[in-house]
Amino acid sequence: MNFGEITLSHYLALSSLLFLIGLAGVILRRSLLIIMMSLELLLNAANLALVAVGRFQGLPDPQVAVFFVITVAAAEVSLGLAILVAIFRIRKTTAADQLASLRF
Amino acid sequence: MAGRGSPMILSYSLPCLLGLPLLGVVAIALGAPARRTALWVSVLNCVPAFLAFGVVLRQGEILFGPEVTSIREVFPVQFRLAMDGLSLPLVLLTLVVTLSAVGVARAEVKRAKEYFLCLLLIGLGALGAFLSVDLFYFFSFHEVALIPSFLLIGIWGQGDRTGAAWRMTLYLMLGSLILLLGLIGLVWSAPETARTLDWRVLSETLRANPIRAENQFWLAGLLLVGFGTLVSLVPFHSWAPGGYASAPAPAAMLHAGVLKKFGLYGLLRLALPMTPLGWKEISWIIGVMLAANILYLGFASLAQRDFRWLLGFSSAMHMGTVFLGLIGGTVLGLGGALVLMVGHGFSAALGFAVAGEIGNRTGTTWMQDLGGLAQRAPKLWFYLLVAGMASIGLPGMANFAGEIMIFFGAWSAHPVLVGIGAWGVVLSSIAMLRAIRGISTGACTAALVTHQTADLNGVKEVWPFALLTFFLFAIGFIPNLILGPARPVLERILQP
Amino acid sequence: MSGWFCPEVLLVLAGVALILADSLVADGRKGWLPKLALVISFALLGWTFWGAGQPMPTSWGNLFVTDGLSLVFQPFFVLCLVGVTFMSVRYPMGKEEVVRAEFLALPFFSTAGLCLLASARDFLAIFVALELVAISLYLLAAFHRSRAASLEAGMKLLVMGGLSTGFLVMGIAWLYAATGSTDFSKILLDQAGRPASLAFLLAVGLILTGLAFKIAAVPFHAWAPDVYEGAPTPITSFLAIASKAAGFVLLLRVFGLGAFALDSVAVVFRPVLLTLGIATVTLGTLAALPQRNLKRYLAYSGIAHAGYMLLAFGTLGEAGMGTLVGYLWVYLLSSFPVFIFILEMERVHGSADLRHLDGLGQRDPGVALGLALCFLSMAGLPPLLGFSAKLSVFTTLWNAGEVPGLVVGVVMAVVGLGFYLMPIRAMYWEREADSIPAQRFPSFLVWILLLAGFFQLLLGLQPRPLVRLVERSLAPTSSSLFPEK
Amino acid sequence: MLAYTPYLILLLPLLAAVSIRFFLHPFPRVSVAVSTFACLGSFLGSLVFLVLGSGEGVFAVPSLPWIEWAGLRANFGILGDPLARGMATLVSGVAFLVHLFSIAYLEKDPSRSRFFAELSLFVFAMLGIVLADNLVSMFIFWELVGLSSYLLIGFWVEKPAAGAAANKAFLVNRVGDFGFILGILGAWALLGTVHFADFPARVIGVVPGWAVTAIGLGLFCGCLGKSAQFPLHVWLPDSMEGPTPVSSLLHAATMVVAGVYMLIRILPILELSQTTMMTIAWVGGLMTLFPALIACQQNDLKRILAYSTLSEIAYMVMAVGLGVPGSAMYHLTTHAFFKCLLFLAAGSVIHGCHEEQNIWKMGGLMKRMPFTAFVFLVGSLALCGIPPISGFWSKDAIFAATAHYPGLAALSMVAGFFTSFFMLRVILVAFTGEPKNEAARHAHEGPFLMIAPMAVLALLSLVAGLFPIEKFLGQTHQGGHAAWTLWISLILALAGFIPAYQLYRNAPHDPLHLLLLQNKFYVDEFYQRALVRTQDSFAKLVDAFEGWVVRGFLVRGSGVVARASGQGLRLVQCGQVQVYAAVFILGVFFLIGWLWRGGVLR
Repeated sequence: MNFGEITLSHYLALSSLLFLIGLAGVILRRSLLIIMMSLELLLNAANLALVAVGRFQGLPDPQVAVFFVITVAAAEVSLGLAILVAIFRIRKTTAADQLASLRF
Repeated sequence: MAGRGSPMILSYSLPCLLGLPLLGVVAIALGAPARRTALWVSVLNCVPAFLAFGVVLRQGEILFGPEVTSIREVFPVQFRLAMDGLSLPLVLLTLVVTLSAVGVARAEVKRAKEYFLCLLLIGLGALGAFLSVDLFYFFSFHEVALIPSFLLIGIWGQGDRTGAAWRMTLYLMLGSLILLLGLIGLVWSAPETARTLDWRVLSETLRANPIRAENQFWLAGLLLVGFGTLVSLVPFHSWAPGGYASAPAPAAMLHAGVLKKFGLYGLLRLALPMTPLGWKEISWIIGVMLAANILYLGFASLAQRDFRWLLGFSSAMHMGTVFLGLIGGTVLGLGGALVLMVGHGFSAALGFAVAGEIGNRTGTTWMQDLGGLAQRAPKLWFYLLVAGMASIGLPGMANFAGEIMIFFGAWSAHPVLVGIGAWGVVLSSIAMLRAIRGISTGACTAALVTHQTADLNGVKEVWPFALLTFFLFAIGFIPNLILGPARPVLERILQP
Repeated sequence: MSGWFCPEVLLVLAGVALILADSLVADGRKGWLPKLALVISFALLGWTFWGAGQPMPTSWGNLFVTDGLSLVFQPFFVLCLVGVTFMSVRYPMGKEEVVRAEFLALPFFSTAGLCLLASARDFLAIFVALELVAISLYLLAAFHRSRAASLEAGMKLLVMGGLSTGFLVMGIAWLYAATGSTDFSKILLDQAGRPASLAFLLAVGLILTGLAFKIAAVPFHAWAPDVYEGAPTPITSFLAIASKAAGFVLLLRVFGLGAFALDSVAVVFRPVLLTLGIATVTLGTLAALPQRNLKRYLAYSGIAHAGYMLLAFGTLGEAGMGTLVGYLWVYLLSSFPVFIFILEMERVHGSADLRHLDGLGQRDPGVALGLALCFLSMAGLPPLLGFSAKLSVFTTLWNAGEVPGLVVGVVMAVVGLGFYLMPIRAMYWEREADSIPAQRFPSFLVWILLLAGFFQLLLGLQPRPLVRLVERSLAPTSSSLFPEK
Repeated sequence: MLAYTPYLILLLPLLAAVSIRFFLHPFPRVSVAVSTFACLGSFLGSLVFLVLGSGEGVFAVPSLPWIEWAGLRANFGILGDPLARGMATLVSGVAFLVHLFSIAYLEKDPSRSRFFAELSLFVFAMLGIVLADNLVSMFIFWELVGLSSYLLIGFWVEKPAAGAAANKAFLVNRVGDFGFILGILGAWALLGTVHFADFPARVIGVVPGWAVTAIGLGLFCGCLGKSAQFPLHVWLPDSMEGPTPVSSLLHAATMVVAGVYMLIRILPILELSQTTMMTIAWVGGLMTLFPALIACQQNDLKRILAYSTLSEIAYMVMAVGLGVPGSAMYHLTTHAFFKCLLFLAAGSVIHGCHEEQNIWKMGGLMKRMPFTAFVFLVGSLALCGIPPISGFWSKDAIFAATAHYPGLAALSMVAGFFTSFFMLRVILVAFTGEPKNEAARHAHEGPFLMIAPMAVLALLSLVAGLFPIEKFLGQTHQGGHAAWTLWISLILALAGFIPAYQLYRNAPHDPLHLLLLQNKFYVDEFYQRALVRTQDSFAKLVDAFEGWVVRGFLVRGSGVVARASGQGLRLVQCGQVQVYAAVFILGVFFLIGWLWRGGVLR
């Protein structure tokens, strides 16, 4: 078990994997809640990449950037939940495919 | 140095030419009595026109507006107007046709306000296009007429007006955009230090250092397609007959009579002098196209049963002959083309005016439903004869003078095409004579019998027709009215 | 942004002030709040126009720069803010009246974000500013809580926005990986002269995605029509104009002037941008043909406009950038009045359906005329303002020798005229509509629209002021029609 | 200024026409007077012109500018050579007589002021052709003559047949002019001028012989149309639908011979190619016989005369072809007199019998209209070429020229035989025997104004031959008399009377039934089927193509395609946010793929 083997590219690959999972979630899951979680996953994948890059290149900035991202993500999701609640009040559902009154 | 030494004050007659119709438009929009205002504006507009004509006849051209300032100027659009021997006849044509179109239009038409507003706008656009020196305005003014004609056909038209309006508008838009590309190309093929939108300067520049031959080919092609669409050159013609057929008479008069000439004017102004080699290179293509214009449209016009459609086809067909003059490569041919342009303007306008009157009185222009015009409405019949005879190139009227000059001018270069052109005269006479016979002889249309005033009623209805007729004959007998001032310009066009 | 009195700071302060005022004043007497907001926004507009600071290379720790571009676009955004504030005052919110203060204040924050974007020179700054804009827009889009459509719009905007944010951040991460910095000048220094690494290209691509979402370029456009239709009209206009413009300004900064102004990038991305442009123009124009809802219709027309701007910018020359800047102003001037009209139409007819235009030409000639002029200007019909924009797009493409772009542009301009004529036809051709509304349009609408139409005509006949603006924005580069090569 | 006076000859009728059309037409009597006096004026004018000019060869008149541009000099000028002067006198004189006749003939017609306006227009145009000094202005008046003929044939607008005939006449002439104008262009290219005065001119450079021939034939096409020679002869018989004075002036005396006049004008060009001359001669030769045959089986008085006109003109054409323009002009003059006389007489017959034109419904007119019968007889004898009446001399001059061309001689002389045959037929059937219907029974002579012109013309026809008219025409008829042609032609002409007398004396109806002749050799039917129908069906085809393929499929089709694709793209907008996301992500992957390619290619 040797950490030296694990290089930046491993981390980037992992984050890409997470990112893909997030994308899949966004497309495939029916509940808006899960979709929002997947969105978070996207951001976290990016965070992972940032941290890894910062760590391996010895830069402080990326680590800082992560905090920005986390904050934004928090704001975003809280807003999303608020809207979701409002929607649930009217529609009595959180299914994404029910949310299609605006089209064509 | 506005106006080349002509008194400054005179050079202001050009903006007046545009300002008066604009004033009229505003006045009508603000609720002035539509027809009377339009009429007065069109009449008054002759005053600055004649001032300008005077200057042109005396010293060859009249200018308004600043000379091109520094050529490196950013986006150097300059509001400059000029009139020379070439634009003079077309301005005259525009004024006269606008006047008579307004005269033919009825005051009691529905939504008279918008109606006359659109008419004035079309006239204004044409005038501006013929007067502008700056390519930007040259192009823009022509487009001004686009929407008014869309509305005129759409609101006051007859038959398949919706389809016709859409077809015509979009078709013309496409043509203009292709033309626009051609213009961009022209401007950009000038050496960078001498780049300008002023076609007078530009043509001299391109004379001094010509465009590379292969570029000339493409540019001439673009200009041909662009202008050709506006002139309804086959195969870019299909908007014309239907559009004219369904347009209300005054609109058809203005469109077929005046606007169509813009394309030819542009070719004379830009394509011939700026891309001479390219023009020569594509002249065989033009030859094919104009032959198609004459024969194809000629035969199509034989099969028409609605007089309006017939007029539409024949007016599109005669453009072929004009193009013959343009590719003849002689000053004679160009002069003929100019005379025919003007003559056709008057005759087409007269034809559509007559058709409009017939439609008003009988409610139809289908030839087998019509008849007996000569008995019941001799005056109208007379003008029908004049229009018909003019359009089939009867001597004494302008069209003939133009055609004969074109034939002589193009004979040495394209004898076969001249033959086709001469045969086109026969074709159009077959169609037109049939129409005249069908309309004027035989049993009387019921509507004509019942209609209380079957014939044109007094001077107040006759004068627009008389006006057009007068100019047809005047130019037919004294073509030098046009050719005299135009000669130096046309000669300059062909100089290398 | 320069100093403490730069528009951004003032905007944020104004927003905060509004919210405080709202919370301090008793519910009964809030009638003057909207007026206050309006006054403030006008004051800011004046400030950005005349009092605006001088260009300065860097400020706030190299995060921002104040140059021609930002000085030209701060007024742009604040102008949008004025419009939006004005519209939100008139927007019929129903029972949410009480919380109107946020509805007034949030645009201020959003505008602050836009102004920051206009002058950002570091991707972190961009990210933060972008989110500042985006999040307040999510909220505003969903603001009309009693209307399901508004909520749906907000949700769709949020999901798609989140998605694009994800890509943007991922791009920034890869940028770090590739260059080790997010500062424009550092990136330039780092990448200058050497071939772009695959990671770098990937980063650029991902960041481009984020921006393409903002400008609603195909295929990242799908959210636009729905959100435009659902969101409250003032917000629709803000989305359609301000945030789209912000996206383009970023594009200009990043690809034109800043970080990615590299040949190695241009080689790869010129065709990408042009392809995006072609796709966007085509889809925007064609899909607009069958639309019957005016807001949706404008969404597609906005997509088409974005396509033209992309085509011009895609040539990645100075001409392209100049054209882009000019086009954005034209777009603002020609489409904002229409949005104002839509708002009033919703007030009078209760919906933005195209058929409410029937017979407007006789009912309300002034309004119809101004509207017609705006539409024709959007169609790029001379001598109106829009023509100059289209003209310089075509000129740019011609000089860049982009034949496919040129052909598509011309053809779609023709089809475009077709669909811009539809409302005109409705206003003038069609018979008087069966249901003549009890309410009439307020008189100021006539003046606004006539003024707008008059502007289309005036600037169309002499576009030089606009050209000066372009010059200032790209100084020292020259304008669009005759750039030095 | 004085030098311009000859233009008065030209302008008086024009002024009359214009003033009537625009001002005087509400007052018929005034219009009639104006028109008649205008014609008289130009007649006197041309007399003066004739006498003054007779001194020097060519009477120089300055020309009015029309087009003088870049190598083309086409102005209105007057070529005052003896030929023109004589012809002008002839035309205006005959025209004046016909004016007088028509005053009486159209007394009751409400729209007779229009008639006289058109008549004056014709006189103007015809004099223009005669006096023109170059081909282009001749062509102009040529067309104007066509127009006035069109208007006059169609004068009775309520008669459909008239309209049809008018159209036919105009169109056939148009076809002829198609060749004519090309010929003019060719001549211009060939000689560098269109002025008759310069015509004995050298050919510019070397041109292939066929070109010269082609030009000659092209010009000849004009003659074919205007003078109604084969194959363009079909319009003349139909043109009899017009009022009889018109037939006598336009379609007998003056207009139809304009073709011959033109040929004489351009003789120098024609003579450049022997082929052309021979073609002309043979066309003429055949055309002498062909209509003469047809005339033998026609029953309409005016049509019979029309066919005889065709054949007489053919004699002149043949003469020109044989290079004896003098004889042609000679015959033209005499023919003008006696054929105009015949038509006026026919007119008075028709007038007397209440618009009855079928000779089989007349009969016995000798007693009721003795004067008319007498002048008709005179005219007929002149037509048949019986000495010592004018026709004999002029025809004889032409026969003499055929001496060296037995074929032509045979044709023309046999034609003479048939001419005598059908003329006697007419006289026997129409004037002798019993009246065959009420109209004929109550026939009566016309008023003085109808008698007088006939008297004058009869006198001229009688004596014209005794004066050497060709002197006035400035031509001397070449080729001395060959005795045998004289005798043979005379014998044949006389022989023609015998069978006619045998067959038609007191014949109640026509004993002969030759369908081929009754149907004029089916030429009209052929044209109708072969040309008109094919042309119309082709036109319909073209129109259908235009309507369905071009306007329908291409133009409207593109619109439909745009709308349909719009609808299609719309369906992507299904409202499902996740679909949007999917599109978004696909887009990204596409982009990345592209970058990958770009990256790798780099």
